[in-house]
Amino acid sequence: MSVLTGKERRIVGFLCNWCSYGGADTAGVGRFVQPTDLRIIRVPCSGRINPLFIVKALLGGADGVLVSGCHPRDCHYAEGNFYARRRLEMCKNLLPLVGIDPKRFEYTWVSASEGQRWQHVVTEFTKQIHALPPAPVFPESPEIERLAACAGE
Amino acid sequence: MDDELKGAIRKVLPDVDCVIGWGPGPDPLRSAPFFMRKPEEVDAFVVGPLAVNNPAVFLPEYKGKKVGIVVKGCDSRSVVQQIAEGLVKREEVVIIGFPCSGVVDIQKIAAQLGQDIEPGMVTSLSISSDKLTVNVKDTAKTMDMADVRADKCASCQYPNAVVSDEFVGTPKEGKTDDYADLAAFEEKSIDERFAFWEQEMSRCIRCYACRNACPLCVCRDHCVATSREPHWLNQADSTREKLFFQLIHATHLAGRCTGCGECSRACPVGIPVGLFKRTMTRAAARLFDYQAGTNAETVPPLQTFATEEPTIKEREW
Amino acid sequence: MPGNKFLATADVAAWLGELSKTMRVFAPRNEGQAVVYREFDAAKGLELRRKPTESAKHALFPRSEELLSFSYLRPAFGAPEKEGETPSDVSQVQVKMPVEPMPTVVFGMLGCDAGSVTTFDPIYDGSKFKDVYYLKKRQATVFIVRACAEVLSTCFCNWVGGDPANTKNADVLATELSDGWLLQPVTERGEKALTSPLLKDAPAASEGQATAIHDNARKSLGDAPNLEGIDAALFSLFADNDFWQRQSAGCLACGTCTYLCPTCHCFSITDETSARNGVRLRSWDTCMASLYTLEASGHNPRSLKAARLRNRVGHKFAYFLRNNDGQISCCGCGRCIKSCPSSVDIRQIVKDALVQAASIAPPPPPQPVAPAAASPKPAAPVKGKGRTKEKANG
Amino acid sequence: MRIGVFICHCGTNIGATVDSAGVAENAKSLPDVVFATDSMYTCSEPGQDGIIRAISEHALDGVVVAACSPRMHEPTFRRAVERAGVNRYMFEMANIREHVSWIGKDKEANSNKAFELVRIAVEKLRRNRPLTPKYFPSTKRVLVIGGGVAGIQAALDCADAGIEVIMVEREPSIGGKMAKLDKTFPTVDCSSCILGPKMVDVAQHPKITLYACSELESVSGFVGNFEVVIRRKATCVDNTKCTGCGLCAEKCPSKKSFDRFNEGVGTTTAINIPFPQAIPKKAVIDKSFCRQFVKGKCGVCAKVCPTGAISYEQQDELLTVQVGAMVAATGYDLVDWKVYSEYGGGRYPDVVTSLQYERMMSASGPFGGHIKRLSDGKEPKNVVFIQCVGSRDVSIGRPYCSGFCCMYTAKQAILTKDHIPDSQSYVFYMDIRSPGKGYDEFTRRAQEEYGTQYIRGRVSLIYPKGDRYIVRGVDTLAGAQVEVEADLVVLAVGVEAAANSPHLAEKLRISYDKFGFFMESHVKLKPIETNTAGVFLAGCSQGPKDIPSSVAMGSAAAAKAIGLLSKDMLESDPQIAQVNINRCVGCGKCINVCPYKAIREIDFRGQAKAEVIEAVCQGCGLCNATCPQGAVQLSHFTDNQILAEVEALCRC
Repeated sequence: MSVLTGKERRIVGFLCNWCSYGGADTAGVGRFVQPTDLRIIRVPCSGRINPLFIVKALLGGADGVLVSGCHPRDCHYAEGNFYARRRLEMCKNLLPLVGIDPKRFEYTWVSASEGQRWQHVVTEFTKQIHALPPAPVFPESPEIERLAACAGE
Repeated sequence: MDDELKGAIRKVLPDVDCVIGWGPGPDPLRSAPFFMRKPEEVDAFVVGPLAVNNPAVFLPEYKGKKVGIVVKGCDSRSVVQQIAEGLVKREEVVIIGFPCSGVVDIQKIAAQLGQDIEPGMVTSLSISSDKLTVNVKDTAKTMDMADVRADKCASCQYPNAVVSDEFVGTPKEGKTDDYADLAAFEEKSIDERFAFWEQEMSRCIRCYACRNACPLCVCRDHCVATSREPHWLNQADSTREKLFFQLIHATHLAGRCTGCGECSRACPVGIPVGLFKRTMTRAAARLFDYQAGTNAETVPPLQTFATEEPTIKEREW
Repeated sequence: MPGNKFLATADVAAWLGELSKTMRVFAPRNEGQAVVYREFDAAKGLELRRKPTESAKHALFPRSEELLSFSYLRPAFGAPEKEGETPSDVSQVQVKMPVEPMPTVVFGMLGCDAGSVTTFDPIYDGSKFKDVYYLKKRQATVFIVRACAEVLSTCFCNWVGGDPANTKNADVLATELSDGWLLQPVTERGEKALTSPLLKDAPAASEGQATAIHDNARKSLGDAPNLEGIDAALFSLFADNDFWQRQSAGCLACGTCTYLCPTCHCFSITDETSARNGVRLRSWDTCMASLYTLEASGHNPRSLKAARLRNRVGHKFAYFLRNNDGQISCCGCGRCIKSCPSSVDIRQIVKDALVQAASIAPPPPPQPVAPAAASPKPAAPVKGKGRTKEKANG
Repeated sequence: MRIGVFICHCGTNIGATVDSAGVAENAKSLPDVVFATDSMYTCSEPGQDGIIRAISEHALDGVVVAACSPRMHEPTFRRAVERAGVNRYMFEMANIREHVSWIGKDKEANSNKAFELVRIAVEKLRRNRPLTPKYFPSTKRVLVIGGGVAGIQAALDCADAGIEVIMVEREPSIGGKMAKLDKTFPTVDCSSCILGPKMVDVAQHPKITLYACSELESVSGFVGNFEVVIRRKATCVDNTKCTGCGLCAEKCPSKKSFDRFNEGVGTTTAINIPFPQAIPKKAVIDKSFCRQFVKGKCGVCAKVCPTGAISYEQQDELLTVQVGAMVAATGYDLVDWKVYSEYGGGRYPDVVTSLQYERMMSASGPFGGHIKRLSDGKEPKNVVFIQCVGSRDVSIGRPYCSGFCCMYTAKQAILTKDHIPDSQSYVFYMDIRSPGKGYDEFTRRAQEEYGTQYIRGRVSLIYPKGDRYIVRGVDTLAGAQVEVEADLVVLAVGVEAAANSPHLAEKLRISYDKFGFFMESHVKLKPIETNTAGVFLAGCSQGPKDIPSSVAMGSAAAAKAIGLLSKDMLESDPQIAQVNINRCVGCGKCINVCPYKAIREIDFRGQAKAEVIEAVCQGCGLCNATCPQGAVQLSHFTDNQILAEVEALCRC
């Protein structure tokens, strides 16, 4: 079992605990309906997000990656998102070189109070990914490929 | 200029552990990194279009000792960046610079030689200002230097050492870098690029010469490429893992790469891995107006930030 | 000689295509600026003139190969645990062996590449240990060796007992003549491989033509230096840090030399897992990497690249040789020199070692080294991470 | 590992749109999972007991609960597993309520997604390590930012509990908005009579140090050990010498200075003591009006000051203090009502704000308690109050209700009648919001006893007619347009976050909402705490509230601070960065980027290595993402853990 074939795309989200994860909670509390594709990985701060996590996901078959942190100047850890902004922007510049559509990766800022904004971001991003073809997957070695095939039995 | 440089090396030699430069290589088309300790060893010093290797890669090994280094403009940028990042101490290195006219790309010589002759069959060569003549058995083949010069030299902004303690010769005019190589690559569609790397990376043997030839790869023996904790890469022979390593390297070099091109040159199977770093270098220049290796006083752009980033156009939702 | 066959240049691809129907056919082709051995694909062409950048060893010793795969079985749920009893361990493992290797032919490998098998056999098919993964491939593989017409400035097979028309370990010797290939079977297996109707009986003169080509190549290699006593010399220099530091000063400690080397045979074993499943991989390792000798404690006996370069040279020209009847485990292909990004030249190191050893003392009488230290341990699949390790106490 | 998985139904909150039992069944296929079940309310006592029982029966050493947000109940479940003898960090949550069941109704997709979230939780948990907190000493001192009634209450409660307090106030005096009020609802108490003594207590309390005319410059450190830099702005008066005699103000020739305390009703002198009960009672020079600064010569105050306290050369002073906790009580400001051109946009002198009206009514105000028009000094007879000016108005980005305007408008109507018995008040209102003890009765009194005319409707235009104003609006109950002739119009101007609140929030590293109000940690259950440990909220800085709520919140913030600092040692969060010294190459990149300076370079057998100062590290993980060789790993969020989560999502 994975994403629902035909219905969903594989979208991985990296959210900082203090703002955006809270924002997603706020959206939930507000019952703001969202597409079901996104799977959220919770990290303490957007500064914790190594751009290589994003690359790893996209090389590994994710159709899209969404990163969200606290608004600039409002980082729980004071400066984490300032660094993140630079790194994520650089990452966005790297992806097209290897043949990954840069539209597959977006980053944004959503505060814990912005449930509606979160709903909007998720909806828009999911729409954007659905408009693209399924992500091409760089060949994995057959041995490793087989591991996945029998996973979850 | 050779003799003047040798003079400068001899002058510096008494104060340093050794002077790193270029010496005779294993075949006529190649020089080798050369470590001079005694004045008589300086006689074999080689400079010119064959002085290809970047000697800065060795500098961090000599931390704590004072060494001399002969640098082309591009090499000097590596040294400057090493100093900026604290990998090398300024006071521990004596920099000897000279105006560089460009170096050869052995793959381009191979291309000029044609299908039937390999560079390894060349028995001798001679170089004039704009020609290079190689002898294979009894025949000689002359090529234009412009056709065999490394790509990086065509867009070299800093032919002279950016920083030097001794400078020999008359500084040369730099060129501009318009990233034409990237523009050419970007003619490919997204799908074509994907297919290109799928093909290219498939022959990678994971020797990590690209990494070890990089003067700014600081991790050396502790690279994540082979570690299990953290476990970024598995050991399977797959294009994905090989490509991912290149993206790791490029990400780690983002805003730090000085464009010496050693990664591409070192690749034994000729994968153009320098493109990854070039992309990051262009991004750093566009976004942060930062050019690594030109000023030892600056902080690499990804190790700092600005509260307002006017050049980062964030998406409006 | 009876059995010699002739393959017209125009028929090479057709013949390889024919072979690929029943076998895996490895042949050299151009990829980018490199020449690599790949499974034959007519569309992607052949490169039978330029010397391959890499060796053909992956036909027997893949860069990464599956030793076995395993799954942790799902525990039984619902069965109430008996009171006061610790639940039983649920980890039952199912192990699967990889599929058997296909019959293989390597076409157009260089003589030096075939020579490499001389190094592999004692390790993986030794008297003490038999490595099934290697043996199955070895037995299923036919080597069609291509004689060199030209030699490169980095070639030195004649230093180490090799030859441009080497037939050692070869099943067939192939020599390119003006209009086609002379295929001379060396073994019975080779003879059996040459049955296609595309192969004609070779004209009588062809053998002579081939010999002339071989002789010409031999001549261009020039004279080989006398390497007598190189093992003793290297042992005597084992502790000469200054010597090794000078030799390794330009070394980048990458794995180019060892991975392109036809005779390097070291590996590392890792388990790659996902959820309940895993695969045990054996992948190439290089003694030029620090990780090669990193111990669990964090101590590394070869933390410096000087010690690692010493090991590479020492293994090829001293340690292996002492255990294998004087066989040098270098085949002289020169790839480590040709492709070294830093122009390290193993020939020069060997020559320097002889000179340096002679200058410090008369060479000590050859004596067997401590067996434990000098015996290369052929590795069988072991639990966890393992690799062959050769050490020497100088 | 032996992992147990518990899938919560949360009644129907999850159960209605997620097949919890099915997810539990599927979870049995996940690696290391030896037990999986679903439960109705996992956080309830029986739910927690179920976990504890399963831990012992199935010898679990790790637990995954799929339920609500970990921001809600992670601490609850951590305590539960700890009670069963499992380290509290061997626990993971999958958020299948806020992130799944509440945001969509497709049960198939939801159940599938819930299972995937459980899968990544299991993969992460498999790589968790037991962690143990460390302990560190704290500074037993509280910083209270803002000297309004909420801050005063917080300061006094802390000080009474024996904890030192430093109070920082931006204005020359504490007292905040309450000090400006004439009377308070619903008792019509004199505001300064009830606040004054508290202000004096602050001044006199031996545990309280007050810095007026001061602002927070910067904050560093962390809970228990903040280092705060306070900027004491130059007042040009040496407070150690000033006795508050007021002679300077008497003689000051610059008499047309803007009177901040009186909201611009009347004028004051360039050097002044803002009001008679000011604390501290010290003179302050307003440089924008003082002739010494404006014209470069005067010096009258310096000449007349009997103690020589005047110092024109005085410079701002930076003061560094150590505190263990902070209370943000920065209050509110009024919305800029001048955006409403229909109310004259500030052109009509007799259209005033409610706060100006308080000063106009106040006995200590510029008119000595006699209400008169600013235009001609006449006593107004018809007074029109307009409510919701800048409240509940989406068009100006202020959609919220300011909460207390209905009440003070009623109060002001009553007071108007008290002051001018023959006056008539009119109130244009949208809804009357008066939930509070005695509040609704109070608004009724205004109407029934004091004859205030309440007109339900909005005002569309105010325009002058002669020396009066016509207020045109609609009476929605009568369904008719109305026009009222008014001598004075009082606008019940809504509340917004105090100026520069976002800026302060950034310094405090707390969140704020889009209106600038500080964000509490949880709307319901943690209204005092912020997401930054050791920083608490009081009063209107968190949102509009009336005096009793502000006072209660001040006490609550004090209780939180006292509770925190009552422990001799504070527990540190063990989810911090760790350096693998074998892998560290000493490149120093982590040291460069750490926002807390929590990493230092050490010499380890002759090699440079990084070392995390455990008590300082806050666990953001920036170093981890920076270290190229991954030698620094953030415990509980290691590279391998996040990679495993990514792989679980991509590979399966």
